[in-house]
Amino acid sequence: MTALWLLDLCLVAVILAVALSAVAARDLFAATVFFVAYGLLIALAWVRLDAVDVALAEAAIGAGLTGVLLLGVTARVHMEARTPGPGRGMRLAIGAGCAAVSVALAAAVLSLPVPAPSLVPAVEAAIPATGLGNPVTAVLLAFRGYDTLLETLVLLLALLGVWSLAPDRLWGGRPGLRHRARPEGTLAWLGRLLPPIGLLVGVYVFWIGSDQPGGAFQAGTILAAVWLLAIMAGLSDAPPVRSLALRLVLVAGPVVFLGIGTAGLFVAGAFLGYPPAAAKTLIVTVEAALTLSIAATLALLVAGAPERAP
Amino acid sequence: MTAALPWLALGFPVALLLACLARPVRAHMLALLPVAPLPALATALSGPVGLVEEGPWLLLGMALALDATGAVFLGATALLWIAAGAYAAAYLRGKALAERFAAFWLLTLTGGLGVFLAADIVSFYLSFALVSLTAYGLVVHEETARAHRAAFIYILLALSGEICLLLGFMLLAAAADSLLIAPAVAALPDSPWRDLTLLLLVAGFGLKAGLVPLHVWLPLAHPAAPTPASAVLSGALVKAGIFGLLRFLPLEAGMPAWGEALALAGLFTAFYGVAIGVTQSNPKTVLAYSTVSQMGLVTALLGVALAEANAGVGAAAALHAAHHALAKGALFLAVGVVAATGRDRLGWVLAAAAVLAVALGGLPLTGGALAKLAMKEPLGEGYVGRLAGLTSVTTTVLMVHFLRCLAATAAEAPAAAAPRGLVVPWLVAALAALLVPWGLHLAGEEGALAYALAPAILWEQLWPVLLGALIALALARWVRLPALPEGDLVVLGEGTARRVAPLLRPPRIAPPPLRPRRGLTLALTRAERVLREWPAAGLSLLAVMLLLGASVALLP
Amino acid sequence: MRGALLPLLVLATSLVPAVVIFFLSEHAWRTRTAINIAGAVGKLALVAYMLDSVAAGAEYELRFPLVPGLDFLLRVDALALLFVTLSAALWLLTTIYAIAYLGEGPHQSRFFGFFSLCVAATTGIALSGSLITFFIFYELLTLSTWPLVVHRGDGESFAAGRKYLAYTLGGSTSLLLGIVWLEGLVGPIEFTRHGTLAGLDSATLGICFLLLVGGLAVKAAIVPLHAWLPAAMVAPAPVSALLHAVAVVKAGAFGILRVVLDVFGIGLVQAEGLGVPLAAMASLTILYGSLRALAQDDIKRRLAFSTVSQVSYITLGVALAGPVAAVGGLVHLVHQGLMKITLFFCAGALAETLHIHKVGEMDGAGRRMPLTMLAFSIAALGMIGVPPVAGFVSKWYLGVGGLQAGQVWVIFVLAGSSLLNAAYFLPLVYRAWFVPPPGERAGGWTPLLAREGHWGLVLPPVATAAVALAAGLFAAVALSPLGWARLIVARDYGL
Amino acid sequence: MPPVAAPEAGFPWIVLAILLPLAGMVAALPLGRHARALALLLIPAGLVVALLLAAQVWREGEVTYALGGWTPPLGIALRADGFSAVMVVTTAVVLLGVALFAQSSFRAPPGEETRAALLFWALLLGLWGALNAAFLGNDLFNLYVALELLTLAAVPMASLEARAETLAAALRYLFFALAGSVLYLLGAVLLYGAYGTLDITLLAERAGPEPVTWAAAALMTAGLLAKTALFPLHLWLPPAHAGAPAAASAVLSALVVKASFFLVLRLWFDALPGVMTAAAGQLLAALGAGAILFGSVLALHQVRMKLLVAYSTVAQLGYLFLMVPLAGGGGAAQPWDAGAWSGGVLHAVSHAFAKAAMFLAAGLFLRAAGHDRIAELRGMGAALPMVTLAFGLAGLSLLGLPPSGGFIAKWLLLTTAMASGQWWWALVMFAGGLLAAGYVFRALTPLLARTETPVLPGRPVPRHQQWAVLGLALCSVALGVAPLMPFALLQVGRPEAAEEGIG
Amino acid sequence: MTATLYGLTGAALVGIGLYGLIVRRHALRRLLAFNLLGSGVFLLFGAVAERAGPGGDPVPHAMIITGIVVALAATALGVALVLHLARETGRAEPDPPEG
Repeated sequence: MTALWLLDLCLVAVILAVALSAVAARDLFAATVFFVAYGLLIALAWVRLDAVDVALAEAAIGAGLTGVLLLGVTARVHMEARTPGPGRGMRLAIGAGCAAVSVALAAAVLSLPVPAPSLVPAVEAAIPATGLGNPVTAVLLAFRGYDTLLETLVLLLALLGVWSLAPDRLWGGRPGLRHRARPEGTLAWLGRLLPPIGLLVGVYVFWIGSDQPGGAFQAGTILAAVWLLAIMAGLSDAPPVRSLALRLVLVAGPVVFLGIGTAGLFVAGAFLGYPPAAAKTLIVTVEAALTLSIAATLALLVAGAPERAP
Repeated sequence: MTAALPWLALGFPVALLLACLARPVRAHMLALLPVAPLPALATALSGPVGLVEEGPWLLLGMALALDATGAVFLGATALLWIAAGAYAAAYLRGKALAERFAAFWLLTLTGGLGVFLAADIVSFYLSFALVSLTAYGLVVHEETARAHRAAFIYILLALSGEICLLLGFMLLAAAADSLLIAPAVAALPDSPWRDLTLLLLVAGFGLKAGLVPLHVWLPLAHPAAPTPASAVLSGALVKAGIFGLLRFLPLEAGMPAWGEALALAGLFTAFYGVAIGVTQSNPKTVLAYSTVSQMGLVTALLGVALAEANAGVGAAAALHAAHHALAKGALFLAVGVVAATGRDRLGWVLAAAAVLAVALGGLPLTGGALAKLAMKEPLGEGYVGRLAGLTSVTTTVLMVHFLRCLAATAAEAPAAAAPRGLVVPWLVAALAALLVPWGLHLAGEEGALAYALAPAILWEQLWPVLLGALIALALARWVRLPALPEGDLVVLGEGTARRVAPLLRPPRIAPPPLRPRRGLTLALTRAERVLREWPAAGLSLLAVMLLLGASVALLP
Repeated sequence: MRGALLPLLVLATSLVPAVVIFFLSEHAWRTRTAINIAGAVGKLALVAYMLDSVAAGAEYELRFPLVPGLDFLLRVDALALLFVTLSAALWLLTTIYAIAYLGEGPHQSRFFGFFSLCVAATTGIALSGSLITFFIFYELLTLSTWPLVVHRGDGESFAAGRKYLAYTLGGSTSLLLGIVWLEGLVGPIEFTRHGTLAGLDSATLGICFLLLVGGLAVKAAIVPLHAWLPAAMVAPAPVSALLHAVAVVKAGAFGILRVVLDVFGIGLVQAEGLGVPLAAMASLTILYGSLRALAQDDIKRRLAFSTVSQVSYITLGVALAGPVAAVGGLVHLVHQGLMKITLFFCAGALAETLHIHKVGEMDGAGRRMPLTMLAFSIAALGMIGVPPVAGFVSKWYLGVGGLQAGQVWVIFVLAGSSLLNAAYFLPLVYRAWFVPPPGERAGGWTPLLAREGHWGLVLPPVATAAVALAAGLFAAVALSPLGWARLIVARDYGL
Repeated sequence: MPPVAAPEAGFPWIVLAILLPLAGMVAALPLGRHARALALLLIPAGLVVALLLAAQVWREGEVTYALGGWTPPLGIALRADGFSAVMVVTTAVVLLGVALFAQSSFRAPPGEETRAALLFWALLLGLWGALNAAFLGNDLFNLYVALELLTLAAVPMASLEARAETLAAALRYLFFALAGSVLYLLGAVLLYGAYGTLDITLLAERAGPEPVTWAAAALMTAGLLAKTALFPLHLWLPPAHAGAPAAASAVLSALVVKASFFLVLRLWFDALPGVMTAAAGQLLAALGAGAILFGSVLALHQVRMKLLVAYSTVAQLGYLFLMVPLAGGGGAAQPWDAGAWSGGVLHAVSHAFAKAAMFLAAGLFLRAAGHDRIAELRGMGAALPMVTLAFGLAGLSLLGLPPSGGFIAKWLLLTTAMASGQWWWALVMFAGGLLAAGYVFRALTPLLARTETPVLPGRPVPRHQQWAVLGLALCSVALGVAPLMPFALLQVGRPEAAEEGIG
Repeated sequence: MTATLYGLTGAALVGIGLYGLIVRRHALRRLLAFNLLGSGVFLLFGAVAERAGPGGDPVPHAMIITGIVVALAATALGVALVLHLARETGRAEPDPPEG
């Protein structure tokens, strides 16, 4: 207990220190590195909070993809802001304000009621109807499936937003710069080695997701990372944006989700409802489609707007 | 039939005027002038008709009436209008803007007649205003600088008079709650605004009648107008003022203080007019001052009547008015005749004029004498009466002066003869001036003729005339009178106005220079620049958040 | 049903043409004219029909709720009809005039569209049965007039337009504040229910009265809120006619009438002593406007300041809070309209035909355009208060009414104003008739119609002048403006 | 608790209202160059669905729908009361106008797919779905997702032209919106921690005044205010709205900011009615007052028409927040609540129409003249009379002058301000109206100016665009003529005590 | 206990993230700070979930995953915008240069 408590305390201290460093670092690159480190530390914290699903997601998305995204871009922009930041007085005032917010939040946290209200019993009561073993997946795809549906659409919209920055003449082209890694370089090597492993891991994470920690998002992220790696290694090229196949992959998840959800209207009497008998099958189907789409979407999000003619 | 006559009298000139909208009629417009007053004359001759209320839908409910006094005024002025109209037709034939003159003539005529017929306040005011304002067109007609000046002074005073009257009438009507003249005047002594009403009315009418110091327009306007217009201005128009006083002063109730004051003002005017008149050289101007003087006399008469509550004064005033209208009108016409007559034929013209002129002073056997006779009793034996008697002397002085001035204006060409169109109307008017008073006098009580012809009376009338003539000759011989400007006091007024006018003009204020950005705007624009700063916006966000938290948590 | 339909129909006779005209092509001259005239004639016919029955005591009402507590209410009572009749008749003439005046100018559809809209708003103002309905149309009027004021589209017009808006919207704000305040206290205010305000304390009543009348006073051009009016005279002559005679200033004055007579009621106004200050303001305006007019050299500016002065007679009449004075105020609503529109018509005709804009250029105008100047002279004399033109009747009732209300000073205001009116109008008349035109030293009396402009510029002023004359001459007739005003006051006072 | 709820009565129009646009967005991507046709097909259909939903609410009262049959607190419910129905219909109508307007500007050449043509329609559909999701959601976390959906659709729209200044504006917009969403989420988290649910209906029963709720309310409100661009958090709005293409500006200014406003009201009146205090209401109103005065004065001094219109949005948003204390936010129910509520909502609706029309009109002027510098638009009124008329009519509504929806709205707010004794807000509204007059007429003045030579549009302006603008402006005016229906509809789902009206 | 600790950490992270978001000029630094802020919120949510007992409440966990994905989507858009802004202006600052 005490050891764990001390461990928690240390973890928290490090997290805060790294977070502060990420904000305070002089240099954008350093800040980004701090941030990636921070993401990994936070993933640890999630494990400590009994949220392995979240830990996976955080590691894959929060630290991994976000880190790649930020690191990738640091090379292409000026590192430093050219205009000076706010003056000392202003910074002080802002700091005080932020501190006040934190303090107020802390007070609120401390005043949370005991015993804490929870939906655990409700989830336990309802989960049999879904046939799933992982309550998080049940929440994501059944109880709050609507959230997840909107979330996939958020991803899709973000992708559209990224694409919207393409120059008109390059519309339909391939995103990002062409990566040419030396065929015998480390990256190429990794690029050849990792994808099969990643693919396996991804499918595994997806497959166990219905009963164990894991699921569509985590799996999708891993698959996206694999693809990105392959692209970076020059093993494959990013597909052109106008490709119909790509677009069909991108919308497959939402389409299947929407389709099954709409079918629920007639079969289960409610939109996004599942008939208990077929619940698990349907959910896995949805998840599969989602995994595919999420992987493609995330990868393309990282790849950026079309920059090369098709 | 008789009830319709007053309407006809007023409607006929208006109808003629409207007919002039048609081009063929307009071509003969001047010829209409002597015709237009004929129904009025007929109305006067058919005698008093009492109240005629046949126009309830006109104005605020129009009513006409004709009493004995009114009939005399109406008849005499109608005669004058006819004569002057005929004269004007000849005088203006072929001249520029004759049609305009005729139009104004007809309007003035309508108003001039309406005054004597109106039985309700509004109609009276309408008539009075009509006569006052349209006479402007007659005065200004020549469009010379002098005419413009005279007309300006005229309209200025006429309008002031109108305003006074309007206010007076409003006060009268508001106090009496009746628009008919008779009940309204009867209620005047009990009005809460009695003195104010009287002041306004006397000022308004006095102005028209030429009461000093409101007389200044007369000596300017009469000479400036074309001769026939001068005749009706002096003969008919000023009578409207007198008639107004007669109608609107509460003679039955009597008001001693007001009466005294009025009488004094009248007497002063009577002498003042003469005093200024003898300094003038234009015969028309002299005549105008004579009119001022004569109207002063009648005003004095009314003043006495008011003081003594003598409602019967109407007949005497009417007689005087009838005579004066015709005689003065004829004299003005004579000026035109003389101007067209050469030395050769001047004699008889001057003789006729002399008779008319001295008649004003009360030459026995003339209408003037009869008028004086009629006024003698109402004027009474007091100082007013005695002073009024003296006016015979002064009037004669003035009239002799007039004749001298007149003689000097004869035409250059010795053989020039006035056209018949001028001479005949003049003679008609002159004749009427002699005969009408006799007719009126004789229509009065029994023994009037004998009384008028009594030697004592005749002497009493003659000596002032002789005295006056002697004085006039003496003055002409030995005294060199200063030449006062026409309109005497008006010169002072004009001088003052010239000096004051620039002060009244509002000063030009330069618009304030536009400031590019005002204080608040500037401040807000600056604030916006600050708020647009990212850190400032972030700080605002924090502040809003904390404030909201505080307001939810800490405040009710 | 028919009763409810009539007010709507009256409104529609100008609203529908307005909307249709907006969408007409610039070149559809005939259609536009036909629609305009048809609307105006139709409105007159409806009004004539209603005159008779309203005189007999009928009232028409149309009501539908906008939101709870906010009814849209149109009602035809005698006072409404007075104003509607005036605007309907003058609309017809102004339309004829405007068609002739604008000729081939640009933006005609826009112009006539807003023109009709303006009249529709005025009709609505007249027919409003409640304060809020009144406000709706009052604002519609403000807005539909603005494009007309700036019609010429030059800098001066826009400056005038800006001023116009600044003033009128300020006024509206005050008005709305007053309405909101009062209705917040007593609920919706309709013009028929007297005595709803009886329970309020003096201070509230005073402030609300100030807000309402202050707001309305802007349009009624009461000093010191009048400055927009002289500025707005840059607009084309038909617009000036509309502003000064038919719609805008009238709307303000009419609003004051409604507020005094039907919202507060004469009794309350008297009891709270609200009338005398208002009368004093009106009197100040009357004199101030006249004085300013005297100093103007531009004819239209002079006329504009004259309006400032004259419209306040209406206010003065109701402010005196006596039956006779109220008749005077009411009847002046019509009389001033007739006379002032004549003057503006004539001024416009002079400017169009002879290019006369300044007083000094008027010399001999009467000889060149006798009919126009005859109309002008009649109207000017009427303004001065010379009988038998209508203006006299108004002044008479105001004076006598003031006296009967115990306010003797009123007659001196009237006297001063009349003198000043004469001082600034007569020089125009004088120059027109008695000074030879430049270059025509020995000019004769030219034949009638010889050099008049387009008949469309001559007929309207002659007609309005004739009506103004007739309104005075036949004032005692039951259906004359005076007769109608008496009827209104008799009903209002329960006499 | 049964895991699966009984089927709802009535057809789920509420689901369809969200589903239709979102499905359209998904379909737009593979459809490519046919996205425009799809959108033009879906938007009228969506309007019909919105109207049917409104009719359902009107007939049956509040509509709730448990998605997937999972009832709250475990599941997510949709809820449509009168307010949301009105907003959904408004959204559909505005979008219809915008779509008609944009159908020629965002049109790919035949047989080809272009960036703007595809993305505009896809984003528009996504934005529409997000709006409906925000208006119909009843779960605070779900609303967070809906808000993010909205943000991610709106930001690319604002930068669709991808010029430097629009990129910067979009980025600022993105940051501010994201910060707002996160703060909102933080509040929701606290509420979940305290009450174990995020369902608005359940929260209303459970939440009471205590520290957690206070913090949550402050965080969520502040976050939403940042997204609504209420003064002084408006920095992102003018450049973002003014820089977008006309059709996008119209949607952003008319609708997007209304969504977060809508959620503020949901939060204060529906989720946490017992938590809000009178002081907080006054604070919100004070910020609104600041927005009115500040935004109006700044609008008055803009040189470019689109910026003027954008600052006008800043100002007009202020009115919406004046309704909070007037409609009884933070106090016991009062008889005038209904009036203020209706007034505020009506203002939101009529502003939506008016502002859409104004932005579209400004866009047409920009297109015709090649720039939108107000002073140099002289004579444009003659060239584009219908657009000028539309601009004027929309301005009418902004001024709050009759006859317009803006007037009725202002009237209701004013009367309630007076009736509730909060006259100071009335004064602010009056001042705002006058200032609005100032900027509206400042924009109109050069348009109506007469030029020596007639001005011809630099590029022809299609007739249908002009009609679309005029149609939207007329909607805003028409609300002033017949607002009774929305008024009654608005009361569906409101407390009974407020039904009395303002008498 | 653990839950509270991480909850407080979340609160602190929120403060740090907010500060970075407001004070930093560089767009990427702001994006970074935004992610810190977001993860602080998620951490707080996780703490709330943990308070429900051992294993935690799965509903918040699901929501957090959703939140993380949404944050990534937003970050991706932000990065793309920054990139293009930098390409257009050579600067990665969204604020007007003169401030």
